[in-house]
Amino acid sequence: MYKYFIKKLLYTISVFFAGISLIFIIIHLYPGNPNMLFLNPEAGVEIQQRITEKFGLNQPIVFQYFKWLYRIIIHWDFGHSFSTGKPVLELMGTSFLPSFVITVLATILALCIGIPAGVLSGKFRNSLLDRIITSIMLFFYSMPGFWIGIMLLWFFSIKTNLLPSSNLTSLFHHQMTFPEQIIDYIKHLILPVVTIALPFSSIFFKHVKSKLVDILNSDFILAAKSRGISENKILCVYALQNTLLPVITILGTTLPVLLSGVVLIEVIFSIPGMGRLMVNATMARDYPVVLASAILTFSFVILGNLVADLCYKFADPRIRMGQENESR
Amino acid sequence: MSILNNEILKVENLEVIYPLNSGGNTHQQVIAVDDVSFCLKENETFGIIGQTGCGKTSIAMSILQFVQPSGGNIYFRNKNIRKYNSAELRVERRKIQPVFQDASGSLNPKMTIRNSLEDAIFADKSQKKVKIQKLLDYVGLKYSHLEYYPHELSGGENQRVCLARALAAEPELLILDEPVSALDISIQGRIISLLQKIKNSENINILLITHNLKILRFLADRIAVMEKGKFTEILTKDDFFNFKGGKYSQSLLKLHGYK
Amino acid sequence: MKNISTIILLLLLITCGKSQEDYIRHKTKNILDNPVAGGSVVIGISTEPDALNPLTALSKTSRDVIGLIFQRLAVINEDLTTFTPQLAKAWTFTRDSLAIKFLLRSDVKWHDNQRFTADDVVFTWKLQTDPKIIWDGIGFKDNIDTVFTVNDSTVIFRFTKKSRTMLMDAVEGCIVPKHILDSIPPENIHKSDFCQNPIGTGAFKFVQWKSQQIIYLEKNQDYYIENRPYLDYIIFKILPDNYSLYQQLISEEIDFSSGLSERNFQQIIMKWNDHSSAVMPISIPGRKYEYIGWNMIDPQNYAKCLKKYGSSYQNIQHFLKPNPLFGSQKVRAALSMAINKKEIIQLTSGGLAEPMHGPVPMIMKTYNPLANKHWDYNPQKALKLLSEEGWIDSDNDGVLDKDSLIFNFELLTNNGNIVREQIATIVQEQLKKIKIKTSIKKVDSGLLGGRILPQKKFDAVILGWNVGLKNDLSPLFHSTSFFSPFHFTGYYSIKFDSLQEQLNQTMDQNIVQNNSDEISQMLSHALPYTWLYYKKNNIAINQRINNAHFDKRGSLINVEDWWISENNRIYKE
Amino acid sequence: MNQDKLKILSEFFKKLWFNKSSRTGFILVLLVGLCALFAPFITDYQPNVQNLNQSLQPPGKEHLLGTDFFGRDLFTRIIYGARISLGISLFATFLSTILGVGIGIIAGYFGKIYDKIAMRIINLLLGFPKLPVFLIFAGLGGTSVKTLILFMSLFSWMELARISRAETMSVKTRPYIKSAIALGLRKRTIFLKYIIPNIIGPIIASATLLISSMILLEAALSFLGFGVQTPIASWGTILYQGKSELVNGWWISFFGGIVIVITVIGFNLLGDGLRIIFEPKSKS
Repeated sequence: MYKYFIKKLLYTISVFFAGISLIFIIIHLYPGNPNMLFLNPEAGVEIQQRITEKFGLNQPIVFQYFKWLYRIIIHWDFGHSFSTGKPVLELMGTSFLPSFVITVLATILALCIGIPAGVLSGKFRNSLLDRIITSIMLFFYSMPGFWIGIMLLWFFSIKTNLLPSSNLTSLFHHQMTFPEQIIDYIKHLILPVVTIALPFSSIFFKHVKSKLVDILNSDFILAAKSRGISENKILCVYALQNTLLPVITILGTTLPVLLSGVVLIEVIFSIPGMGRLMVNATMARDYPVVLASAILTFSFVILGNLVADLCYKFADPRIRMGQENESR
Repeated sequence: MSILNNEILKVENLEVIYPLNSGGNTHQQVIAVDDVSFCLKENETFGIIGQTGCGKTSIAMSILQFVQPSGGNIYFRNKNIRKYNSAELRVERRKIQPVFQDASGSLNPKMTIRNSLEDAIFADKSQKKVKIQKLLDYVGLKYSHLEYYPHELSGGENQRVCLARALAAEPELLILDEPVSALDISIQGRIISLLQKIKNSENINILLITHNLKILRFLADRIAVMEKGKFTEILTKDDFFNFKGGKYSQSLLKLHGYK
Repeated sequence: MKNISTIILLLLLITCGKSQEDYIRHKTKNILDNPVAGGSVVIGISTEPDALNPLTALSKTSRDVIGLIFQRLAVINEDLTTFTPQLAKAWTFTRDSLAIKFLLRSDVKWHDNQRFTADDVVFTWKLQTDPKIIWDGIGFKDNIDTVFTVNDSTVIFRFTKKSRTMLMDAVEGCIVPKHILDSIPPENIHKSDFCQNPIGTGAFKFVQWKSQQIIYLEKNQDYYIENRPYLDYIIFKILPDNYSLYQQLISEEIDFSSGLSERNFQQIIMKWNDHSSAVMPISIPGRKYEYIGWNMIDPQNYAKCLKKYGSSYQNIQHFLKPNPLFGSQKVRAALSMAINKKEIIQLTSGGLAEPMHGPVPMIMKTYNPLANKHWDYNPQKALKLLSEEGWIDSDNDGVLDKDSLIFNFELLTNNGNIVREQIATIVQEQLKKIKIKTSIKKVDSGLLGGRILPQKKFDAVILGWNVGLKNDLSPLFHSTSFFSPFHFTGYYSIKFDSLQEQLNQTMDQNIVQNNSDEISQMLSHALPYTWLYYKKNNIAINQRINNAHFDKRGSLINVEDWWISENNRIYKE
Repeated sequence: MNQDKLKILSEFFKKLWFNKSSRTGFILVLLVGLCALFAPFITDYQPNVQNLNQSLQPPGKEHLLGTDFFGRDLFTRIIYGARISLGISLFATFLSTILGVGIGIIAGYFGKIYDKIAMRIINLLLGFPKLPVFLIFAGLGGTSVKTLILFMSLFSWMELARISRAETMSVKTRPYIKSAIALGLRKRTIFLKYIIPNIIGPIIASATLLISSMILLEAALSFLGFGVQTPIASWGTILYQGKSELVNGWWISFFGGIVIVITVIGFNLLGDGLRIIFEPKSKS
């Protein structure tokens, strides 16, 4: 067990380093130059070259790489953003929270929509209600998430001006009374959270429904029914218990879908989060920020994998250690 | 040397171990075949009998090289089959042909009988046709059966196809793994007589693995009794059916109504 | 300047009479009311500043913000030649005309209450010219020999040679505090805390910069001009999406923006004319123009020559071959005639731009519309010109050809600029009418400026320049900058070189005008670029803000004079 | 034999038609496909010809779904855009199916280290959020349709690999594979004639589902400004252009999105239907 964990950790670390090295090299080998973003003939060519020197881009890549790595490992210094001059760590710190809050809220909302919809649909199978719910969920499942974001934005912000179109708080948020602040937060969060949650809820819906239908048709439920236990009790106690556990596990696998979604939604709603930071940084060739956000994303992915692996192991002792789960 | 030449197949101290799926460092394992040795002589049908799960099939799978034994050696015509390289293996393999219990499962469901048979014959087209015709006649199938898919045939017919396909490779050893157990009693007899025909007419040696005493009585020359991965005894058919074996053999016989 | 400063609202105005009336009402109200202190203004910006340190900042947004926090010795006037005192009270040229003596204000304090002295000016000059700092205005200081103090409030700038721009050179750049930056090694200044928490002498103090969100500035209570500024807070709100910018202007969440897209600006105008919004549209000549640059030399040949003869213009000029398509002036003229600038302007800017015909920007004093050769839209004539050059559609496939060469080229533009993409799409369609095939390619600007343009590996590119106040075309067309990323067309003329050199050195205004006209004539005839249009600066401002003044120098030039009457305040500051 | 295949095919369509949702999916996909195929016969307008004084006309009689910024008929562009979007999605699906099935079969058949490596890569890639990754790699240099397709297929084969691996592992234990191995058939023959025909059903079903996620991916990537170059229309670029005209022309974004939703619904229903047909287990 102990040995397995160490092995897994070593493997993870090596993959991690391979990954970030690859990203570093690809980014730096890519033709072109970030200083050109300040393309301005008045500044002159000399300045362009000196900016290159300032960013350290004139040194050999290997040297740059080890310097970068050294700074991170020894000083925990990810450098300064090319385009805003701010320390990268600070940028990441401030933009992480909004993304995190939105992601968590959207997940909760998606669960709140997806699970009840799935339960209703599964319980009243083939009824009109089931058909309506299924059709709506199919629509959610099949639409581009960012598109519904744009349409919501158009309707609620541009057309009717009911909700703000960007940012997380109003400008004078800090002068508001507490209830006002809460309302302000909610107003700003509604659109992005709903936009992410809708397509996401359909994934939960799908899993819950199919699982529930399976379980309701299974022998032990039939046996319970024949024993005269009430339908609702069967649903709540027997069926749901067995349905919800797998839903928790699919949370992990949908993480990448969620992260991708957050990027676009942050761009659309101008939310100062990781996604927008990343998009801006890539467009501006802000290498330190691109690298740092790549590392963060990469860490998430690897951590997710590791945790999922371990959870899976603890959840199901029949799986032999070291063997990849086959039917996740 | 002469004795050696007489041996088609020689199995020495065969040991097959399967790992068990479980967590932690405790390597639990199942010993399926434990120190089994026997040899199969020219023109002989060797039967292995034992209860389901006693490890009979593991022996067959080791000989067919579908399972890597964890110990021991298998000699086929004096060559250690475990030492073949992959190119040799592909050629030598054809000399040992299996026939499984699940006849319809042994045929590719997406291929017609003709295609299944054609794949088994390494020859050019015109020869193939002749050979297929011959094989069909031999196992007692009609020419029209060729265009059918396995699911359109009965179990007995499928087993005939399987036998035809095995014979198509012109094997020296036929490994029959419960060849009739999945069939209706009425059809079992016909397949058994076909097998007898094969045993008598062709220059083929048979390793018969079964828990069915009836087929053993018709086909086997010598019988190994297997219990929990081990051979308890090897004796001739007559000895076996005359209650000359050990306790386990006798109980087996009694169980199946022999007196 | 502030005392003199007046109540003029310069509005180069837009359309019909209705809005004129509105504009007049606004102005009168301003004269009648007395300015009162208080209130805040929220300014919408679309990009984040790159730094708030005047020594390291490069982007326009940064300069806008920095301009409120920091100050110069003197600021340029609207005529772009004279200056108004700021940190300096007055200045005199020495007798030999080789030095300028500045008399500084003695009542100025830094935002951290330290006194501003002559030492700060000298220190600033030292940092500005320090190669480790990489200040982008270093070119202005080339002719300055030394700067020294006479006493606490007197500084002398000594020059190596006389020139037209001595005063401009001396006052360029904001003054930074010595007492703070003294302790930081120059090479670390771009990383220092000062970039995030600047301390200046300006009318507004820096408070906070929330990344990707807002920048807060507050009123400098100790500002040396009494009663200024009127506003309590200036807040810059970062809104990268154009519709957010527009949306928040309309909903009055932001009061001011100069970064609106042309399309959304149209909406602002419409709403203003309907009286359905309080956002006033103002369109004044801006500092940007758009053009198509043609590659005049053959890219492959250029690469070979560069490899063989090295990057010295004298070595390679005789070996360069003209571009098979755009090497000929007639072809460039034909293409210029096939492009309908008016149509482009109408669609992309709703008519709010000036068609441009020559290299000198409209806002320049030397601008002379008559000097430019106009290639008016005329596709027939364009086709005729092309056929004279041998370009005819011999195989009737709808594309011109000449000696098995097909007139087909790639039109580049940078990624992420919607207007340029639109221009490219329209140009593509217009060129199709004279049987020229184009494909449009969007390229990341780092790649475009870092590799494609300097290596001249392109056919044609749609780009725009920001106009500086110096009016020097050397970086774009002078042979000395032939290998710089800006001089990508491959234009070369000895005559241009000498004209431009003379223009830069002379102090005689007549020669300046003469040479400038001649250059305009030459370039508008040779057409290394097809100039498309000169952009207007589209400003949208909430009418509750009084006394805002905009001109070609920028849109945030007199923020300290802006004020809001009490009943018009929205936020409870 | 031909008759046999015909019989199987008609049987298959009967099943497809019998299921209500897969029938709907089939009709939707067919409809969009036919529109794309016969685009010139459906509309009188040209997709790329500009009509600048018709800029941003709302939906009406003359222009069914309105016009875009350049005065091009939106309906026409959507129909022609279907060719590009469907083309890109189908091609990318094709590539990733080949990649996924290949890797899946190798992993499933050979097992051991092959399987371990394949599963590691699959799990790692499955965990990757596609959009940020695409941003990092493509945002730097702009993209062409080629790199778009390449990226889309390189990051989408995992699901298919997993399915074909699992299916291969279950098929591998079947006696007919053992018989084929015992007959000394070549690996290629075994893969092509014995394994693939027996796992093709679930693969087709999930490839159909993959098409729909490819359409969504193409839209998302084009929405960020990468992908198909102007003036050619794809659904994603229509949305991209629609974003900047949201204030003045909502219909561009709206209809551009609706057609994606319709098509994706079609492929999802069809894919689910196929899955049910090919997987008798989930029939309950």
